[in-house]
Amino acid sequence: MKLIIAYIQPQKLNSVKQELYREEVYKMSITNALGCGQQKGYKKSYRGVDIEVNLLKKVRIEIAVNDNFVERTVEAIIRGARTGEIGDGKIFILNIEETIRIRNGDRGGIAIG
Amino acid sequence: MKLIIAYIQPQKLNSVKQELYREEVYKMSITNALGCGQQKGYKKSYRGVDIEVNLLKKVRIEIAVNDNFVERTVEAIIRGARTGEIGDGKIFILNIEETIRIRNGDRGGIAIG
Amino acid sequence: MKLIIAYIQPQKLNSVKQELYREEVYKMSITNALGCGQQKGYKKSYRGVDIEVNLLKKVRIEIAVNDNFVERTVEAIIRGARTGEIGDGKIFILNIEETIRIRNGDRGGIAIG
Amino acid sequence: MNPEITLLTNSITMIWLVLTAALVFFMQAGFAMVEIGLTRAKSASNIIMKNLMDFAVGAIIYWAVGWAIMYGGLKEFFLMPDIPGKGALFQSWMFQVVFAATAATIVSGAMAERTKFTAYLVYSLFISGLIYPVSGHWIWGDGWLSRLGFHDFAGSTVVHSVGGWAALTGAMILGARKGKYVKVGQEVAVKAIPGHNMPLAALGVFILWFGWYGFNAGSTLDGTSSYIALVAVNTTLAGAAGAIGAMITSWFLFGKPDPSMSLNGALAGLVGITAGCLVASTTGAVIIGFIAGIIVVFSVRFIDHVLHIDDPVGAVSVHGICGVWGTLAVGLFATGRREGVTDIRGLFYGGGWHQLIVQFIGVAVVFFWVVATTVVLYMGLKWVTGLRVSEEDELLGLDISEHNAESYYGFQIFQNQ
Amino acid sequence: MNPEITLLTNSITMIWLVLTAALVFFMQAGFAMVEIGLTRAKSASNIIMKNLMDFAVGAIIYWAVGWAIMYGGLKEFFLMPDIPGKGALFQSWMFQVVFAATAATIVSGAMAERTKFTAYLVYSLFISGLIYPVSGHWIWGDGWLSRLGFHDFAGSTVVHSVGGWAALTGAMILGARKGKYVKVGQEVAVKAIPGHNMPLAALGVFILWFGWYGFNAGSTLDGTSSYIALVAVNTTLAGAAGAIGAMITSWFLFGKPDPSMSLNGALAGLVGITAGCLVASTTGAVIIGFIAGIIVVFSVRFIDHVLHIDDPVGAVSVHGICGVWGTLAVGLFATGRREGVTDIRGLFYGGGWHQLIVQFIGVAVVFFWVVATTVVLYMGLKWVTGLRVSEEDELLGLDISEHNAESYYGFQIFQNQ
Amino acid sequence: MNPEITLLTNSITMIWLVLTAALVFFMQAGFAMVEIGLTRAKSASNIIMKNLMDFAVGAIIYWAVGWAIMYGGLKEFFLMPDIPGKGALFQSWMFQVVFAATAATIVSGAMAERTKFTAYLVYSLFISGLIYPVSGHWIWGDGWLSRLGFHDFAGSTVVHSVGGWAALTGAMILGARKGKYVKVGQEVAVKAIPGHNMPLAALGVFILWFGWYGFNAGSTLDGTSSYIALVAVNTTLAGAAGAIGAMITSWFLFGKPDPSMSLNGALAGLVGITAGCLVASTTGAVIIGFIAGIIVVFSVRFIDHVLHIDDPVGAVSVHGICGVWGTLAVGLFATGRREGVTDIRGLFYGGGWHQLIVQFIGVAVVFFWVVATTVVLYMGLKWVTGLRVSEEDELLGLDISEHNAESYYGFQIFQNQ
Ligand SMILES: Nc1ncnc2c1ncn2[C@@H]1O[C@H](COP(=O)(O)OP(=O)(O)O)[C@@H](O)[C@H]1O
Ligand SMILES: Nc1ncnc2c1ncn2[C@@H]1O[C@H](COP(=O)(O)OP(=O)(O)O)[C@@H](O)[C@H]1O
Ligand SMILES: Nc1ncnc2c1ncn2[C@@H]1O[C@H](COP(=O)(O)OP(=O)(O)O)[C@@H](O)[C@H]1O
Repeated sequence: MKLIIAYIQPQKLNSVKQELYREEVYKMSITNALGCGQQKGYKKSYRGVDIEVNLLKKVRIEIAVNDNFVERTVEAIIRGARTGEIGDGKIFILNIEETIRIRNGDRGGIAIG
Repeated sequence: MKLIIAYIQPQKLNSVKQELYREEVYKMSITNALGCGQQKGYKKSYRGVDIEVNLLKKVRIEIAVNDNFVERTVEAIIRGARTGEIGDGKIFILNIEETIRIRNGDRGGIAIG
Repeated sequence: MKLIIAYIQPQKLNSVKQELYREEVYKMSITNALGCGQQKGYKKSYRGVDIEVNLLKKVRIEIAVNDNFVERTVEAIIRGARTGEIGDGKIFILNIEETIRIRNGDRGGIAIG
Repeated sequence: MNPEITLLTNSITMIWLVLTAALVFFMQAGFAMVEIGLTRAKSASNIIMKNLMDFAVGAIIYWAVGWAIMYGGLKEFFLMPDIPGKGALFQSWMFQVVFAATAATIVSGAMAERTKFTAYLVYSLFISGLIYPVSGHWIWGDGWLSRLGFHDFAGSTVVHSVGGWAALTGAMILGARKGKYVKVGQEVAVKAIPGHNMPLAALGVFILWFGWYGFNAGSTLDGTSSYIALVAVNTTLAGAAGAIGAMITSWFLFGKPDPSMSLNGALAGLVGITAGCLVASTTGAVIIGFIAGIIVVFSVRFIDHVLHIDDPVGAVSVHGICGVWGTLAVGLFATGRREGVTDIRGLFYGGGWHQLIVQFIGVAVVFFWVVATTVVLYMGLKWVTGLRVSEEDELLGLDISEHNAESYYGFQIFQNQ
Repeated sequence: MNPEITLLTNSITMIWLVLTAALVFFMQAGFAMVEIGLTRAKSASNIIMKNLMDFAVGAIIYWAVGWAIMYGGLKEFFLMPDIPGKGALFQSWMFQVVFAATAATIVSGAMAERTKFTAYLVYSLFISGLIYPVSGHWIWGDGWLSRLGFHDFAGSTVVHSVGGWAALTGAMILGARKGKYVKVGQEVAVKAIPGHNMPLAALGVFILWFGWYGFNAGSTLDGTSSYIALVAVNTTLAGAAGAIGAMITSWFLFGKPDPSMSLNGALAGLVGITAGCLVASTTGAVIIGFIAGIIVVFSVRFIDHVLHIDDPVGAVSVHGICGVWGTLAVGLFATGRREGVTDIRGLFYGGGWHQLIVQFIGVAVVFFWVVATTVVLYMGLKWVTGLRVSEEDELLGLDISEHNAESYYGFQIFQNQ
Repeated sequence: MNPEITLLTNSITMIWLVLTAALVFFMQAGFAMVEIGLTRAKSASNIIMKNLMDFAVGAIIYWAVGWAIMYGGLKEFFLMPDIPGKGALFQSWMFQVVFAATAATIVSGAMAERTKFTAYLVYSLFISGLIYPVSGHWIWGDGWLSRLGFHDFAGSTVVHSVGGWAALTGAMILGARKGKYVKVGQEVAVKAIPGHNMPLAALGVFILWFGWYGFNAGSTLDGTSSYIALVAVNTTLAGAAGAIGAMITSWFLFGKPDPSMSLNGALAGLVGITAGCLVASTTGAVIIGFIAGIIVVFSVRFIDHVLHIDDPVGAVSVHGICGVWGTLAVGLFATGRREGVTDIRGLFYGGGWHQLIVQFIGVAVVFFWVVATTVVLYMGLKWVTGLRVSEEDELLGLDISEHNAESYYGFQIFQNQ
C-alpha cells in the first residue's frame, strides 16, 4: 500500500478529481497548504509597504492506494493538474505499512477502498 | 517508530483525545481536512443553483509513536471514533526513520514522547 | 529521498525559512496545525465559563529532500526554531519511494529540487 | 391655536416619530449582528432568516390585527379605512410596529442554533399579533395597568420583559444545545460554546445603542417635548454605567474584563433605563445603569450555571431581568419633577412605597401573561410542527439543514461540536 | 404668510432633507456590504474601492455638471455662484446627489469580480454626470415625461431601473465570471459561485432598508407634508411583504427557504414600492411588495438559467425588473386620494388605463435611453481601456491584481475557482 | 417673540441636536470597525473593549467634571442641580459628550495591539475629563482662543487634532509593535503588519462618513440655521475629494490604487473640512478635501518610513495632520459671506493674513497643550501601572492576554507574527 501525496494548484482540484474518478479512485483527503517552490510569487503591498508573497496557495491531496493502483493514480493526477507551467506541483509516494478502517476494523489492502 | 495518520469525524475529536489520554498518548498534531470517501455528501444550494458537496469536513490526526505503542494507539483511536456508520474514517501507519526533538536535539525513540 | 516533517512554533516560521534558504533549501510546503505536547496550554474563558486550550497553534513544514541534504536541512530547521523552551517542536523523517514533478513528468532525485 | 402653528407642531412630531422609528427599525440589524456574533458560524444564515422574518411576518400581522388589538379597536384591522388625513394614525403605527418587532426579535437569540424555522415563523405571528399587543394594550393602550398608574416610559416591561420572558420559556422548553451541559457522573459540567464573531457582536451592540436614542427619546411621542434631551442624556449615561458595571463585575468574578459580558452590560444599562428615562435624574440614570450592569453578569451566570438554561446571547438576563429592574427602578428613582408630563415620585425621592408596588404589580402581571401564553404556544408548536430540529441537523448546523446554505463559503472553520 | 412661520417651515424641511439625505448616503454602506457578502473573498477590497469611488467620483461630477443638467440649468455648474441665502439650493443638491450615487452603485454588484477598476471609474463619471441626470431631468426636473403625467415618487424608475439597466448591459457585455457557465457538450451547466459572507450581506440589507426610510419618506421634499408617515408605513409593509414573497417562492422552487433570495426579496419589495409609496394604500403596498418578492426569484432564475447572464448580486432583477413592476404598479394601485399632492388614480381604483399607459411609456423610454447610452459607454471602454481584467487576474482575484491587496489577511480561505 | 414660535424654534433645535448627537454617537461604531479591520485578528476583542470603554468611562467623567470645565462652571458638576426646564442644558451636554468621546477614541487606533487595558482606562478618564475639556473651553467655551477670533466650526482642532496629538505621543512612548521595524545591520527595515478585515474597515469608514453629517451639520447648534444644508454639501464634497486625492496619490506612489489609503483619504477629507465647513464655498471644500487626501498618504508614509512611529490605522495623519490642515484652511478659504453668523475671510478671498495667523496660533497652542499633558499622562502611567503589555502577551495577542477571549472562534487563522 502506498500513500500518494500531491501538491497541486488550487484551481486544478476539480479537474484532478474528475480524472481520479475516471480511474475509479474515489477516496482521498484534501488540505490547504502554502507552497514554496520554483514558482515566482507576487508582490502585494499594504499601506505603501511592500510584502513579498512567496508562500503560494496550494492544495495538498493524500490518497492511499494499493500497489497496483499507484501508476494509474499518478497518471490521473498529472493529467488533471498539468499545465506545463512552473508551479504545477509535485507528487510524493510513501510506503504505508498498515491501513485500518475505523468503522469495522478491516485491515490491509481491503481497508483502502 | 511509526507515524499514525488518522482521519476521523470532527465531532469525534474530543472522545478520541480522551481515549488517547487514557492510553497515555499525550502528543499529537491535528489539521483540518476535507475527505472524499464512501460517505455520501449532501446537497447545498445557492440562489437556486445546486451544489454537490462531496468533500466533507474531517479531522486529520498525526501521532508519532514508538513501535510498542502502535497497537494501543490504534485501538484508542478506534474506540474514540467508531460509530459503525460509513464515514468513521481510516488509519494509516507509516514508518518513521528518525525523530528529532528541536528543543534539545534528542533523537530516536526518546524524542517521540 | 526523504520527507522531513517539522512542527514548529508559528512565530519561528520566518527564521526557519531564512535558515533553510541559507542552506539552499528553497522548496517546502506549509500547513496550519494544532499541536498537543508537553507545552502547557493556557486558559481562556467565555462568558464566565472556562475553556482549557491544550491544542496550540503550530506550523507544519514538509520538505522533500535527497538523502545527502537531510542533515543540513534538519540542522537548519533546528537553528531557526530552537529557543530551548518546551514547545519548540519535533522533526520526523520518513522515506519517500518516488517523487514526480507534475510539470514535466521528471521522476526521482531530480524531481525534488 | 393658530392653524399654522398646529401644522408646524404636527410636522415636527411627524418627522420626529418617523426618524426615530427608522432608528428603532435599525435595531433589527443590531439584534441580528449580536446573535450571529455570539453563536457558531454554522448557524449564521439561519439567524439572518429568523431576524429578517420575525420583522417581516411581525409587521404584516401587526398591520392586520396587532395594532387594532393594542390601540385601534375593531375598525382598524389592516389600518382600514384608507381615508386621507390619517397622518397621525400612520405615524403612530409606524412608531409602534418597530417596538412590536423588537419584542419579537429578542427571543431569537435565546432559541438560537436549535429551533425549527417553521416553528419560529409561527411563533413570530403570535407574539406580534397577539401576545405583545394584549399586554401592550394594558399598559400603553390606555388599558387597566396604565389606569392603575403603572409607568413604563419606553418599554422596559412592555417590550423588553415581554421578549425576555418569551425567551425564557422558549429556551427552557427547547432544551440546551447539544454539548452545552454534559453529565459527568452525578454532576453537570457546564461547557462554553463560544461565539464565532466578536466584531459583529460589538457592531450589533453599537447599532442597538444608536437605535436606542430613537427607542427612548422617540417615546415622548411629541417632537416638541422639552424632555427629549433629558431622555437622551439618561439613555447615554445608563448605557455607559451598565458597560462599566458589567466590566467590573466580570473582572472581579472571572479575573479579567470580559468582552461579551461588557457588551451585554451596555445593553443591560439601556434596558434598565428604558422605563425610567423620563422620570429619573441623571444621577439616577447612572445608578440604575450601573446596577443593571452588575445584575446582568450574575444573572447570566445563574441561568447558565445553576438553572442550566442555554441562552446563547443572554437575552433573558438582558431583557427579562434587567427589564424588571428598570421597571421597579421607576418606583425608586422617579424624581417627581417632570411638570406637565407626569408627577410620579419614587421611594428615594419621598414618594413612599405606592409607585413601587404599582410597578411590581405590572411586572408580575406581564410575567404571568407572557409565561402562560408562550408555554401554551411552544407546547402547541412542539406538538404540531415540532419545535426543535433533529440531533443530526443540529450537528450539521441549521444553515445547511434548514436552508441548504453556508454562511462563510471558503473560510476554513474548525468545529468539533 | 408670517415670516417667522415661513422660516420655521423652511427649517423643518431643511433638517428633514439633510437627515434623510444622510440616511440615503448610508445606503452606500448597504450596497457595499451586500455586494461583498454575495461575492468571493478574493474580490472584497476591489468592491470596497468601487463603492467608495463611485460615490466620490459621482459626487464631484454631479456637483460639476450633473445637477446643472438635471435641475439647475447652465448657470449652476459647480453650484455657482456662491451667494448667501442659497439654503434651498444646497438642500436640494444634498438630497439629490445621494440618489444619483444610488443609481451609480447599483451597477457595481452586477459587474463584480471581473471589471477593470479604471473602466469602472470612467463608467462612474458618465452615469452620474450624464446618463442619470438626463433621464432624471425628464421625470423629476420638470421635463417632458413629468409633464406627460408620469409618476415615480421616489425613483423606482428614475433611480433603480436606471441602475438596473446599466447593470444588465454591463453584465452582458462583460460576460460571465470564469466557471459560472460551463459548456458540457451541447449543454451549458450553470454553476454556483457562492458568496463568502452572509452576515455582511444581511447587514447590508438591513442598512439599505434603514436608509430607504430616507429615500422614500424624504422624497416628499417637504418636512411638513402630512403624508410622510404614510410613505414610511408603505415602505415598511412592502419590504416585509417582499421578504415573505421571496421566501415562499424560494421554498417552493428550491425545497428550502433561501437566505440570499429572501434578502433580495426584501429589497425587491422596497424597490417595488418606491414609485408608488405615496399613492398606494397600505393594502396596495402589501400586494405590490409581495408580488415584487415573487418576481425577483423568478427573474434571478431566468437571468441565470435561461439568459446565462452573470449577475452575482441579482441587481438586474432587484432594481431593473422590480423597478419596472413598481412603476407600473402606480398605474394599478394609485388610490386617487392624495388630496393636495396628486390626483392620479390607477386601474384598480377606477382610474382606467390612462395612468398605466403613461407609466409604461416612462418605463420604456428610460429602458431605451439607458440601454443605448450604456452600450455605447461600455463598448467604448472596451475599446479604449479594456473593460475586463485578464483571465489570470480574475483567477488571482481583483484584490491582488487591481490593488495589490488582501482583504482577510491571515484567514485560511479555501478557494478552487 | 411669540411664545409659540419660540417653543417651535426650540423644539426644532432640540430634535436636530438629539438626532445629530445620535449620529455622532454612531461614529463610535465606525472607529471600532476601522481599527478592528486594520489590525490583526488576535486583537479584535481588545479593540472592542477599548472602544466601548472609552465611551462609557468618558461619558461618565464628562458628566461628572468634563462638562463643567468646558462650558458649565463649577455649579454644573454632575449636571446638578436637577431642576425642570433644563432642556437646553441637556441638549448641549448630549451634543457635546459625543464630541468628547470622538476625541478620546481617536487615540485607540494608534495605540492598538500593545497597550495595557488598565492604562487605557485611566487614559480615557483624563482625556475626557480634563485634557479635551480645557482646550475645548478655550475654543468653544467662550475662552481666550475664541475671543481671539479663532474659528473651528465643528472641531478639526478641538476634536480631531486633540485626538491626533494624543495618538502621536501615545504611539511614540509605547513604541512600535514587535516586528514592525526590524533592524537589519545599520538599516531599519519597515515591515507591513496587514489588517485582517478590510470589509469591516470599509464599513467603519462609511459609518464615520454617515455620522459626520451629524458632526458637522449639527454643529450649527441651531436647527433653524439656513446654513445646515451648505455644511452638509461641503462635508460630502470634501470627503469625496479626499478619497479621490488619496487614491490618486497612492496610485502614483505605489503603482496601484490602495484601498486602505483611499479609505483614509475619505476620512482625511472629512477631517479637513470640519473646521471650515461653514465658511468655505463648495469649490473651497473640494480643494480642501482633495489636498487633505494627498497629505494623508504622504503623512502616513513619512510617519512610518521616516519617523518609524507605528500608527496602525493612520490616526495621527488623518486626525492630527489633516486637522491642522483643515484649521489653517479656514484662514485661506473662508469666503467672508456667511451673513449673520460670521464674517471671517481668508487669504484667498481678500481677507489678508490675519485669520491665517490666528488659526496658526490656535493650532500651535493646542499642539503644545495636548503634547505636554499627554506626555505627562503616559509617562505617569508607564511608571504606575505600566503602559505596554509584555512581549509574550503581545505575541499571544491582547484578546487572550488581556481578556481571556478569542474573537473568531473556529476560524482557521494563519499568523506568524
Ligand atoms: N521538495 C519539496 N518539498 C516539499 N514541497 C515541495 C517540494 N517541491 C515542490 N513542493 C511543492 O510543490 C509546489 C510546486 O512546486 P514548484 O517548484 O513551484 O513547481 P514545479 O514542480 O513546476 O517546478 C510548491 O509550491 C510546493 O508546495
Ligand atoms: N484511500 C484513502 N486515501 C485517503 N483518504 C482516505 C482514503 N479512504 C478514506 N479516506 C479518508 O477517510 C474518510 C472516511 O472514509 P469513508 O470511506 O467515508 O469511511 P469508511 O471508512 O467508514 O468507509 C474520508 O472522508 C477520507 O478523508
Ligand atoms: N509524538 C508526536 N506526534 C505528533 N506530533 C507531535 C509529537 N510530539 C510532538 N508533536 C508536535 O510537536 C509540538 C511540540 O511538542 P512539545 O512536546 O510541546 O515540545 P518539545 O518537543 O519541546 O517537548 C506539539 O505541539 C505537536 O504538534
